[in-house]
Amino acid sequence: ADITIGGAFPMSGDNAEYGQIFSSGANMAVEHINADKMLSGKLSIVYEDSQATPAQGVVAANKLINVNKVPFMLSAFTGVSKAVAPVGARTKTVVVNGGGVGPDLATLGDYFWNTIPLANFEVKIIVPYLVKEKGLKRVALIYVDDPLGQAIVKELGTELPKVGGELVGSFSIPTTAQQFSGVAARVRDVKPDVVYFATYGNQESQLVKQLRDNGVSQPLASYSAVDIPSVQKLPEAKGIIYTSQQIDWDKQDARTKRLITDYTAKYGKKPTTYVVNYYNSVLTFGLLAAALEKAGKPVTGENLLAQRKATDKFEFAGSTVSFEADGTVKAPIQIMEIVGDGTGKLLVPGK
Amino acid sequence: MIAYLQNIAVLFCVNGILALTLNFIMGYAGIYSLAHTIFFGIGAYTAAYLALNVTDSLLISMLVAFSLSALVSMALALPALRVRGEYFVAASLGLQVIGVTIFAEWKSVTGGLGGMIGIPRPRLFSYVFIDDTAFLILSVIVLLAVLGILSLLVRGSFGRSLMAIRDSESAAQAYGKHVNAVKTLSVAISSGLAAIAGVLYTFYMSFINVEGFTLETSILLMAMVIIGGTGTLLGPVAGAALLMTLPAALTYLPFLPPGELGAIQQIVYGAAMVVLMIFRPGGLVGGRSKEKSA
Amino acid sequence: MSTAEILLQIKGLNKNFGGLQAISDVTLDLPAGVITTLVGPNGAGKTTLFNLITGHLIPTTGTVHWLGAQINGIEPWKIARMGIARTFQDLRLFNQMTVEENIMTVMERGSWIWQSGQEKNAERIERVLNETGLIDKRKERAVDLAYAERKFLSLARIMASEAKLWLLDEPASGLDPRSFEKFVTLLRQYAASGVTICIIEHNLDIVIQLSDRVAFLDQGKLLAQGSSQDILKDPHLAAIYFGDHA
Amino acid sequence: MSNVPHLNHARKSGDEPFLEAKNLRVGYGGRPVLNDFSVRLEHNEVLCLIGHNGAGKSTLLKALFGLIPVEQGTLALEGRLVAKPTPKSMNSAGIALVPEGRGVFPGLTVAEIMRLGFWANGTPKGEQAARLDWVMDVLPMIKKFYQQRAGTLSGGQQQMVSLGRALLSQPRCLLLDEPSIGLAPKLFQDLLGPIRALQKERKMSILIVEQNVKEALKISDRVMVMKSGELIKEGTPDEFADNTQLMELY
Amino acid sequence: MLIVQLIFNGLQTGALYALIAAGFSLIFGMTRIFHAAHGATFTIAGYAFFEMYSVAHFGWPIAALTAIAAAAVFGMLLDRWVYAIIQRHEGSFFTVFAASFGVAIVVQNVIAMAFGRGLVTISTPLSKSVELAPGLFVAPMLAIVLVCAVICFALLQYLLTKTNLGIALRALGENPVLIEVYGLTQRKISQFAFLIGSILVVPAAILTATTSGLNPSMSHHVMLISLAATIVGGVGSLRGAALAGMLLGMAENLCLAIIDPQWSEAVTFVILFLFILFRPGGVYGRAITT
Ligand SMILES: Nc1ncnc2c1ncn2[C@@H]1O[C@H](COP(=O)(O)OP(=O)(O)OP(=O)(O)O)[C@@H](O)[C@H]1O
Ligand SMILES: Nc1ncnc2c1ncn2[C@@H]1O[C@H](COP(=O)(O)OP(=O)(O)OP(=O)(O)O)[C@@H](O)[C@H]1O
Ligand SMILES: [Mg+2]
Ligand SMILES: [Mg+2]
Repeated sequence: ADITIGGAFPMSGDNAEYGQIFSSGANMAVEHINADKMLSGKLSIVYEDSQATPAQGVVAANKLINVNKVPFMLSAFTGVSKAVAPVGARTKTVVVNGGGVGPDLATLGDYFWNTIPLANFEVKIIVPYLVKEKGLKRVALIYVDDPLGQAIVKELGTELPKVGGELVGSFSIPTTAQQFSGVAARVRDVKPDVVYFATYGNQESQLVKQLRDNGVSQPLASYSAVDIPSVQKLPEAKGIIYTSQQIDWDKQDARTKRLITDYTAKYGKKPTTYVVNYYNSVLTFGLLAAALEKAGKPVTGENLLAQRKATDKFEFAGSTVSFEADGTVKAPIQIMEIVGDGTGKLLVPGK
Repeated sequence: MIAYLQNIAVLFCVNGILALTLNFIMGYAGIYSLAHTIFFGIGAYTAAYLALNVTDSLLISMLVAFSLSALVSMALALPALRVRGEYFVAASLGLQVIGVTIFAEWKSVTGGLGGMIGIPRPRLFSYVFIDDTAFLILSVIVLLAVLGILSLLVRGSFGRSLMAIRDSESAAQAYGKHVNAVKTLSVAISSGLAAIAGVLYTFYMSFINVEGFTLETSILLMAMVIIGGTGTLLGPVAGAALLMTLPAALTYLPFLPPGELGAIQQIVYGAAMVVLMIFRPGGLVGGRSKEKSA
Repeated sequence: MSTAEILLQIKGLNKNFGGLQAISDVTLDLPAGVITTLVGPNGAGKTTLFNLITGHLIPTTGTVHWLGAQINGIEPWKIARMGIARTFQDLRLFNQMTVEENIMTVMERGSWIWQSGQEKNAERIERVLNETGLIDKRKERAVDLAYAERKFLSLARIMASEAKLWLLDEPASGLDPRSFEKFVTLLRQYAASGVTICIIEHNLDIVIQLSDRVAFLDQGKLLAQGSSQDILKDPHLAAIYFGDHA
Repeated sequence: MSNVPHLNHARKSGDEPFLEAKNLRVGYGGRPVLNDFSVRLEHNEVLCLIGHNGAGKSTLLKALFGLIPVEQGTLALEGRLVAKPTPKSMNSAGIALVPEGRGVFPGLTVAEIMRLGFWANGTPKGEQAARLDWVMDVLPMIKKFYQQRAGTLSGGQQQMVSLGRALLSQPRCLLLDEPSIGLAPKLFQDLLGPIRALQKERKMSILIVEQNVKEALKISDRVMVMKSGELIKEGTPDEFADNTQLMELY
Repeated sequence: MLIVQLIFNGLQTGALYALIAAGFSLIFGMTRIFHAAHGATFTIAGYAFFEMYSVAHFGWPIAALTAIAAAAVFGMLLDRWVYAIIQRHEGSFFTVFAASFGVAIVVQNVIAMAFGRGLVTISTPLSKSVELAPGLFVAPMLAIVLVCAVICFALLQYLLTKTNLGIALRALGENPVLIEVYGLTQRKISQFAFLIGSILVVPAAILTATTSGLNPSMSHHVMLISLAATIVGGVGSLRGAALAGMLLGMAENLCLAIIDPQWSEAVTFVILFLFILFRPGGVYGRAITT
């Protein structure tokens, strides 16, 4: 029978750029699943606009679950995911996140899965690199004042001392801020060796540009959210060191190759990690649902969860992964540098 | 589908209460507040905090929320006693922004942007409103109660005093109306009842965060009242119904590209506001506005 | 006349607006049952004097006594409840309310949902509407009334208010002769029934036909008071105010 | 009922009246105030319009000046039809309106108000000084408070400024709407004198609406009485001198 | 040094805010239209400049002219086809507000669909700070912003006090009906208010595009600042709006010395709130009596 799954992404507002990227990956997976006739019926996906806000996210999730009766839905953003997770848990609907990286996302219950490694891993990887390899001991942090940002503050606070680094200042900014010259002044004031920033969306480019414009000449570092075109292409962003999930683009399996060729043909650019994550999220569903159909069980959230727990390895595009008990995947994290051509330069491959 | 309609219906009750209470000060007292969601928020946070830390009793939540909100509403009454028109709008705007900042930053109580998760359904004596239908019935009852209270107030001498003050404060004073008391009381009632809507919202959503209480919501509420018809009893409810069903209805148009759905929804929504204001400036239910002449 | 009880007593009243002395050292009594008109050139301070009496303005110095008790500094609504009511030069009707509601609301002391004496009020409304000829317009909004009707509504409000002292600010300006006639009749009738009236008016017919006593105000000072004949004949006042009318 | 025969004024044949309105219908929001109303203002005459409150006097003036749209009827200036009167076109045709209430902007100085008047009339720069002098001759008081903000002037002074502004264009026709409201009697007399003198000198046509009949009649050539949007009587000032007779009309 | 740096930052933000507020203040003061779509004019001008300059490479004068044209056309069309129609009805103040807000929503989303939701910035060495003194970084843009603000306000002051149009605009703010009695056309003057007010937003939009960048949803912030500055300065007073813009910009930056950035917007509005409570007429406004 035909099956519908859902996605609650920001389709309007400041973070709509992410929504477009996320859905391009998910759509590609739906196309491939249908082309391969992996399922007995046609798979389709409906999106609801979460506007990247928790409140809208809940409304969107309610609609997907209650009206479209989806057994499985995609989510993104730490705040949104935290708000949506209880809805999923209550209605026994699987919610999969491939974009938000707040460490809290590991603790949202059985029905909440992550196909993206969470930020605590990213921080754990980049901190030793900055302090030991680069000798950048004094770290200043600029973070957006939401669950993700708060998690990063906590994570940096514990990781830095371990390797002899120091958090010399942390500056929170509201999600709506546009003017950062004052923050830049305060950052300069604490004389850091490196500035780590944890924001997302439009704010990233704005922040980077204004830091550079306002005399912050120290190296910048960040996490995987900078892996979007608007930042990668920003002249001021050149040289930013960041972590991201490692995707083995050269993996010689058909699935990875097919994703790269088809995606490049359709969108005129190579897929990013986000694309791959959401591709894989939908793929997870395809694999699980196919297995359920074969076993003659209905495709419900409950069965999907049981089936996932029974599967120990997933052949994803770009990697082979397994889910941990808390519903997260462990994937290798690499350290990259923005060079300005739209893709990053690999500094340290993930392990 | 039923579940979805129920969902919309509950949210409609919440917005209906908010629009009604806003109209009470806007339409009858001439106090055009852009800070109404702050009181909604106070109610919501109060209920959430109580439910998570103290009690899930519906009555206690409502009582505390009402009192707290009425108390805080003095911050709104203060400028309302001193200035009118666009000055008051600006003052309430200020209050709204300040309020939201406090909601976002007082993390120990409000949970900041992350919000408050896992709020249980409320209990009335020994009955717990687990069932969505039961909750809907509760919401409708509260909506009707608020409507009843407000219509009683508006139709009686309190309403006349309010309107007199709205039309001419000095004349009302000259005929023995205690302007400050009446205004303050009306703001307190309106804010307190808005907090009741907040209680319902919290218990229904089981999640709240600051984004539910931003300026956009306040403006949306004001739009509901204006579009429905200020100074009419049922206008705000009609306005709430229209503005709530419009975006929901749009998602059913199959030819809209999903990637731009959000934007298109917003565009249609904005355009509808403009068109309504052009063709029905008195509001859907408004009878009291007419062509102005030279 | 001199034996009449003094309702309102103004002593040494001053009011400054910044540098402008709008009222300067005015001392004036309003005895019960006497119709006083307040005349004077534009900007003389007549309206300001009313505002000082009703508490809409606070005097710089000086006192106002009502039935022996000092009332300056008290809030307007309290003064109103003591029995002083006024009209405004620019009417200030409750524009979006109906004629009936306008009258009803001034009769209600408190603002409670429950009001005592509703039947008595209803009768009174009926009477006032009849007297002012607004009975057919009772359901119309005040803004929708014609000019004269608005004037009468402002009078109806004060008629319904049960006040002992009426302060009328240019109540008859712009009225046509017939409305004017009706107006004067009404005022006479109410004055006869025991209401004390103080009127600001530029229309000399009012001064001549209605008033027992005239007080002349110029540049904030009380220049003269007395019977209308005396005042009208005063050559100095004629030169600055009445022209060759008298 | 409006076709009351007009007074037979001695006038040369072909000498069209300055302003003639025929069968006007004017109203607010669908409710007609004037219905089938005709009025004629000759060259060089002062026509006094009286009538009870709400008779439609102000409405007539506004309609004649193009401030409110005429729903039906025709308007002719010296025999020529005006298709769609607007304040702008009437102003350039030499008509000026002194409105009910205070016709000044409280925040502007008298000088600025005059300048605005010049701008509206399109008076060339070179002529402005002469015109201003002329107005000052007629209303010498204005000079005293020329640089003052109009809002700080007394009611009478504001009325003078309003009149002065109207005179700036050296109009051939003045429409005055209740200039006496709120004015001290003396002030009003002071104002009427110069108006009459000026009218005589410049052979202006004046249509004045007044409640203060006694004063207004002193300067009028012809009187019209309105009731509920209709003309009920017309005559010379003498015929109306007796107040009792007037009372009957209302 | 931090304080000095923040003062300089405040100067730049303040001047930009003053420029942003000027147009709104003019329109609001003169026509009493609560032009909530003023922020939309801002984004339209900004994007017009960006498209012409950075995408179509036309050179800044032509790009600026395009921005001016776009802003002017938008403002005047709005006045003509939305506000003028609604204003025919009594009690239209808040009706206009609601409609204007609707327009702002439409514009924001149309721009997002047409030009994307990401941030667009115009890269110019002018926004690059140089170290004037140890720890004090100032960009040439500061000078440009200040000069722009001074020129704009001087021109505006001249316009309002020395020209016929300016006097008519002020008259419009006081009594729109009387304008007609004088033989002028109210609608025409109102159109000029929108023309000038909309054009006034262009320098701020261009300068913002080069300093902090543009995105479709920034119109909101623009509106809030305009309103706050207009009220704090006193409705109808451009001098007041300029001063208030400066004050708000300064406050926003200086408060960073002691508190976290997420409080700075609240600081702005605390100032606004206090002003309304204790000096409702604004810095330069006449005291209003209620
Ligand atoms: N609230 C106020 N603030 C400043 N000045 C005021 C105020 N109220 C009145 N004035 C000034 O005080 C003076 C007296 O004004 P008032 O209104 O009492 O005059 P009036 O005698 O009633 O004149 P009119 O006959 O024109 O109504 C005037 O110069 C007026 O401008
Ligand atoms: N702006 C308006 N809107 C609606 N009705 C109006 C308006 N102005 C006047 N009217 C109505 O039109 C009628 C005539 O009014 P108008 O002002 O012409 O009377 P008037 O003869 O000038 O009276 P007055 O002596 O009071 O000035 C009245 O019934 C009045 O209520
Ligand atoms: Mg007065
Ligand atoms: Mg009139």
